[in-house]
Amino acid sequence: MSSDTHHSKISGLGGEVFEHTEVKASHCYQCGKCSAGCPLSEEMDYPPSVIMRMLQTGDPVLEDKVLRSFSIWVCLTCEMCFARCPMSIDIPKMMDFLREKSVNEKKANSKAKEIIAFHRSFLDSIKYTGRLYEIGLFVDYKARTLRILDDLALAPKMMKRGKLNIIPELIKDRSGVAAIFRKSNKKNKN
Amino acid sequence: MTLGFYPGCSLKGSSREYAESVLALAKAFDINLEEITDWNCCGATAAHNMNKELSLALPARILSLAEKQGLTEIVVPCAACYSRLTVTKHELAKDPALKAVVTVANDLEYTGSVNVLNIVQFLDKYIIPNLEGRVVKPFDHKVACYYGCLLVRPHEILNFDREEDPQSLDVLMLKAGATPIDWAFKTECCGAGLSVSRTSSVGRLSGRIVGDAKDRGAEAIIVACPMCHSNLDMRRDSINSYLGEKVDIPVLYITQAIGLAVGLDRKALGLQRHFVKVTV
Amino acid sequence: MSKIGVFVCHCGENISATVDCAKVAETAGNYDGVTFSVDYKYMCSDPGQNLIKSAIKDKGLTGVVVASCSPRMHEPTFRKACAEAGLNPFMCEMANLREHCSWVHEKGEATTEKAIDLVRILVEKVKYNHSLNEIKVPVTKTALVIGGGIAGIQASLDIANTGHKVILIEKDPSIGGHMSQLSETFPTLDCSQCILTPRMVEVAQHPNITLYTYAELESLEGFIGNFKAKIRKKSKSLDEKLCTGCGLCTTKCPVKKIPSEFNEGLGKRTAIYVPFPQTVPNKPVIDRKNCTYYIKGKCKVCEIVCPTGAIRFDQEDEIVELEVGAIVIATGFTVKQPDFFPEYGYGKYADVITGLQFERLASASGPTLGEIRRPSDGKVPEKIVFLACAGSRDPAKGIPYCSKICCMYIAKHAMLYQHKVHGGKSYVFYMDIRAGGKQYEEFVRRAIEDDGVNYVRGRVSRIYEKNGKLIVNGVDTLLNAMPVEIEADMVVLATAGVANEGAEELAQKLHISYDPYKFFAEAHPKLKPVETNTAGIFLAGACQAPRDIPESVAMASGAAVKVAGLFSQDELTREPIIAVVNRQAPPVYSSCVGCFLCVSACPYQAIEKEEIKNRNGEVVKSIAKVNPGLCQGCGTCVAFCRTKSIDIQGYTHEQMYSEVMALLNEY
Amino acid sequence: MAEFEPKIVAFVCNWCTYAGADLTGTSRIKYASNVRIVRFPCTGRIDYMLLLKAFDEGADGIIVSGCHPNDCHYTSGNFHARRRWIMFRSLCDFTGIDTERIKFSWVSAAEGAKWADIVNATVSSIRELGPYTEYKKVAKYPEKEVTHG
Repeated sequence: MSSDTHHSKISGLGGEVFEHTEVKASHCYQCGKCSAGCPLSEEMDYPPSVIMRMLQTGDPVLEDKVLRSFSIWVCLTCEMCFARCPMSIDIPKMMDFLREKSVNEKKANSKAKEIIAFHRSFLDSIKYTGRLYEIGLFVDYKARTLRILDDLALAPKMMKRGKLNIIPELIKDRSGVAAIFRKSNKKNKN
Repeated sequence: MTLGFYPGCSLKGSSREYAESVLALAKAFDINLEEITDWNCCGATAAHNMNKELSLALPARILSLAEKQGLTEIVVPCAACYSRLTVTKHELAKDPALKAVVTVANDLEYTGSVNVLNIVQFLDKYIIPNLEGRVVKPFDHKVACYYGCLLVRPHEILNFDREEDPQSLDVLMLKAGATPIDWAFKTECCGAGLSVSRTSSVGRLSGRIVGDAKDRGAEAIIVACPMCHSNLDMRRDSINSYLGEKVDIPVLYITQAIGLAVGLDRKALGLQRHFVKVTV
Repeated sequence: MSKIGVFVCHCGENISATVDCAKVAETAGNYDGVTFSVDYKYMCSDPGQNLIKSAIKDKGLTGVVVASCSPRMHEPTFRKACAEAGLNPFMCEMANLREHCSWVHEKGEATTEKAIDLVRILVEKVKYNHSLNEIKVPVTKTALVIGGGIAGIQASLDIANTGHKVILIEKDPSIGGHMSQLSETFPTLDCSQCILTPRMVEVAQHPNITLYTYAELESLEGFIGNFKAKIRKKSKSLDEKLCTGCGLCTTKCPVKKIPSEFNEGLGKRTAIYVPFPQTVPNKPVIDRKNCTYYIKGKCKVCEIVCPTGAIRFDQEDEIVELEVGAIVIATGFTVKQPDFFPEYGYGKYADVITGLQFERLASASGPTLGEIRRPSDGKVPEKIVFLACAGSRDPAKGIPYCSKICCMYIAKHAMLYQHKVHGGKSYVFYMDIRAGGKQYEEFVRRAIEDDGVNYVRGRVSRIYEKNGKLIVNGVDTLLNAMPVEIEADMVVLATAGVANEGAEELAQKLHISYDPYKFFAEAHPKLKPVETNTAGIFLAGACQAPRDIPESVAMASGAAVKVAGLFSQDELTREPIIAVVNRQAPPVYSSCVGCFLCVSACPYQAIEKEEIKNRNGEVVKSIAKVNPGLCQGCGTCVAFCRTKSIDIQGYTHEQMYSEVMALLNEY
Repeated sequence: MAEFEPKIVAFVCNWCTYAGADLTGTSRIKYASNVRIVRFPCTGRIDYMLLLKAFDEGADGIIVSGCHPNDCHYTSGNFHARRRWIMFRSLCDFTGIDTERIKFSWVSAAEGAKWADIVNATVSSIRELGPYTEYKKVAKYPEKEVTHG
């Protein structure tokens, strides 16, 4: 923390965001340029500038809504908001933090089920093989979401074009990679 | 000459034609790309969405392995991997405490000495200077160069090309004999990580990109990222239903386009693997 | 032996409420060299001052310490009182018991202790004070005004009307500045040129004003009342005395396709040109970069057609040396160009223009004769978008400040558009509407309510061109940040007002300070808005910060009054707080060893080399010498001097060391 | 035992920090009374030997404060002060003078609250460091023959 005596600690979720990402919600002056440029803004329940506003209020009810929002999951971290933000606010970094916290606090939006399932399947694939095993990912994802029929037509086409490996690529030091997951997760749960 | 090579998962699977074209092009220019032994996945979007430490530890392991292997420069064709590796280097250089944590997690030494090249930087540095006289079949088409998100953003960290209306791919294609068009969706997001979990969004986002390229008369879309490619190519059905018409502009990796220009075999470049038939 | 009087003020209860004033006076009375000490309710009152005066006379005081408020408040008062009693005013010092003690600490022993300490250090200082005499300098009663925009014009006329001479220099071929480019002015919508051109003519005809157009400041030396300025009169390739301003040359010049600066690139001009019809003076200049003769060595059409033979191809720049007593800087500002905005197309879209360009489109004297037509194809735009804060309030782009004038001129632009294009649709993307000013808010409301301008609160993320339309991606933050996409025919960016290119160099030539954005710095943000930190140099208009016309004019008149006030005196007196180099008897002459480190340290070029010669005229020693007229008394040289040969009156080594030693040594 | 009350000397310029401290007064912002202000025309005038002298005389901490960069009344005095401070600090480090005890700051005429903060922060940090005795009366002067400078 800065030694500047005027720098009082920010409370609430905004304070946590600041601590972990150095993103200060009060720095946002609500111009809306992030929301204007966000390719997914229209699919969000709260566009990025509104999320910033909710954090600014310090209102626990609104903060809870942020963590339960769909916005944080539909955000693709395409970085467009950050690139154009006149105040250079690293919204993508903040979104990463909010997602992680949302999952840890079991507040993830129900509409985000598939998205989170995909991320989990993806990470599990790496965890066990060290690399992404695409068929495994698909199967695992479908098992998690029961969206069996989606993309069913895609797999044979991919197979035909040699785009899918039947057998996963296994790296040698799988235990090393698994250890990374273990250690990173342990801290995460604290 | 030998350079390090980090293909990443996509290039071993759904985007293997990208790897094929990179390797074919490198071979044609007498460059040996040495794969990092026992590399792991960089974690991509999933890791940094779910767990910050993990999102740094996975790329750090890759960089550590490269160091161990004595590689000073690695070519990372996948824009997502490139982004993760570069961001990791940046974050760890900035925060020694984080570096310590990640080093412990990996149990591998990390100094951050490896230079990470994206595909454009690789082409610029090692292929283009020797291109003169090698272009036997100029890629004489109007092309829309599509950069996506991860090649140019965040500029503060990547410091590569300009964020709005970048030019580096256009310049490369110009040298390959193409006519790059001025269009509006060079850096708009294709939907990337939502490809599987929210296909409808991808149809819309990628649809706007393909639609604009078509409206401006592009005969091919040039990409440098496997995710961009899979969304624009493999998801063409969703795109077409968003656009309400059948658009059959092929999507080529920059390495495939340059490969064609220098006369490499279409099959060696993996063109047959595309969903949208490569007619150019 | 010193005879010092200590006068402790209660300041009503301001000091005595927390400080035991009687104890302070009593303690001080026991110090070595203090012969008189007293505390009193109001030392600055007449009886209080009389107390000091009579003590000086009766006790024969050699020094006075007044322990009261800040010296920034009452030092002149008490020094004057001392002088009236026959004591040199610089033998008086003040201990700041109010602002630095009684007001900032609680009542108690520690506070009284501090007050006692503060008095003691000043007592010790005064022991080493010397009688000093104010410095008198003459005043050259001619003003130099730099910049011929509305601020420079106003300042020149105001000074000239007080009966003093003014030299006005302008870098362009004509005076008039940005105001001459404007169409109508807010909030009255009166025509800019109609109100400006009479002023321009008045400048040209005023007997007290000498006008140099196409001229720039080359260098400046000297100090208040006594500046020496060198002006570069750029060659106009013209004998101005012979030229009648008939304009034949400009009509016949074959080079006709040069983008006109006056029309912000939207119109064309010739190589020999006047910027606009009402140019003052109405004499053309040859733009040598574009003139065929200067490029290819032949053409000379203008020379052939000139009925008076006024063209001079071989004319060179002329340097004019001027002596002036005061300077008003009115160099104005500039606006960022569209190429500054990557997300708005890097300037590649012809129909994305600046506010200043829109002024030219809306102006009856402009390239479209006042019709709003887009630059690309001359079509009248059916949908137009105005973007406020284009670059302003944007720290990421390096411009965190508000450009101040845009909110108003955007409202005016949208209003003019609605008046000129019936059935047209206009949108304004804004963050806040800053309409502080007489009739300003009402004006904006009129634009919104009467003229139907659509105000959307949000910033535009990006503009791109598609099928001849400009796609504007914005957002309405008042509707849950709903995306707003407008297919516009033209976009006007209210681009940030920024300091002129070269502002920094000019400031350095003038030895004035500037802010991080290269706007010139005023001496005090509230109480000295037109003064600079360099005495005798004043500011007017947008060179200090973005300003609108009424503010620029008010500032110019303010600066003119400051100049007139200065010129009302034949001589100026200055505090003798200046540096001096010690002098000693031969053969040493001075302890100065002539390293001249001080010369490099001095911000005012006030230190020069002095050669000491013997009777035969041979140089025996080279030492530093301070020019008392130039020295401002910062003392930087004093800290630099390695032999302690240079000292600053009022803050000498002896005085400062005495203070430090007195501070901590208990008596 | 009573809390240690450090002696703090503040060397300030007339135009910014002295005026800023005046503003602290007019704003009635309270701060620790341990500080004694010595007024200079400009930080550029401050001969750093004076700092040594202050320590020698028994100061426990020192504040040097002037105009913000670019705001110097004399254009560049504060830059000279800063440059010399950088040199002086390494000299202090070399000679073993505790630079923790010297606080270098910018306080403008408009920053009354900041002045109070700086004084309070300095007083508390010096209080933690304790009395500074190592440099006290290092210079031995002959009785009654005090030389200046």
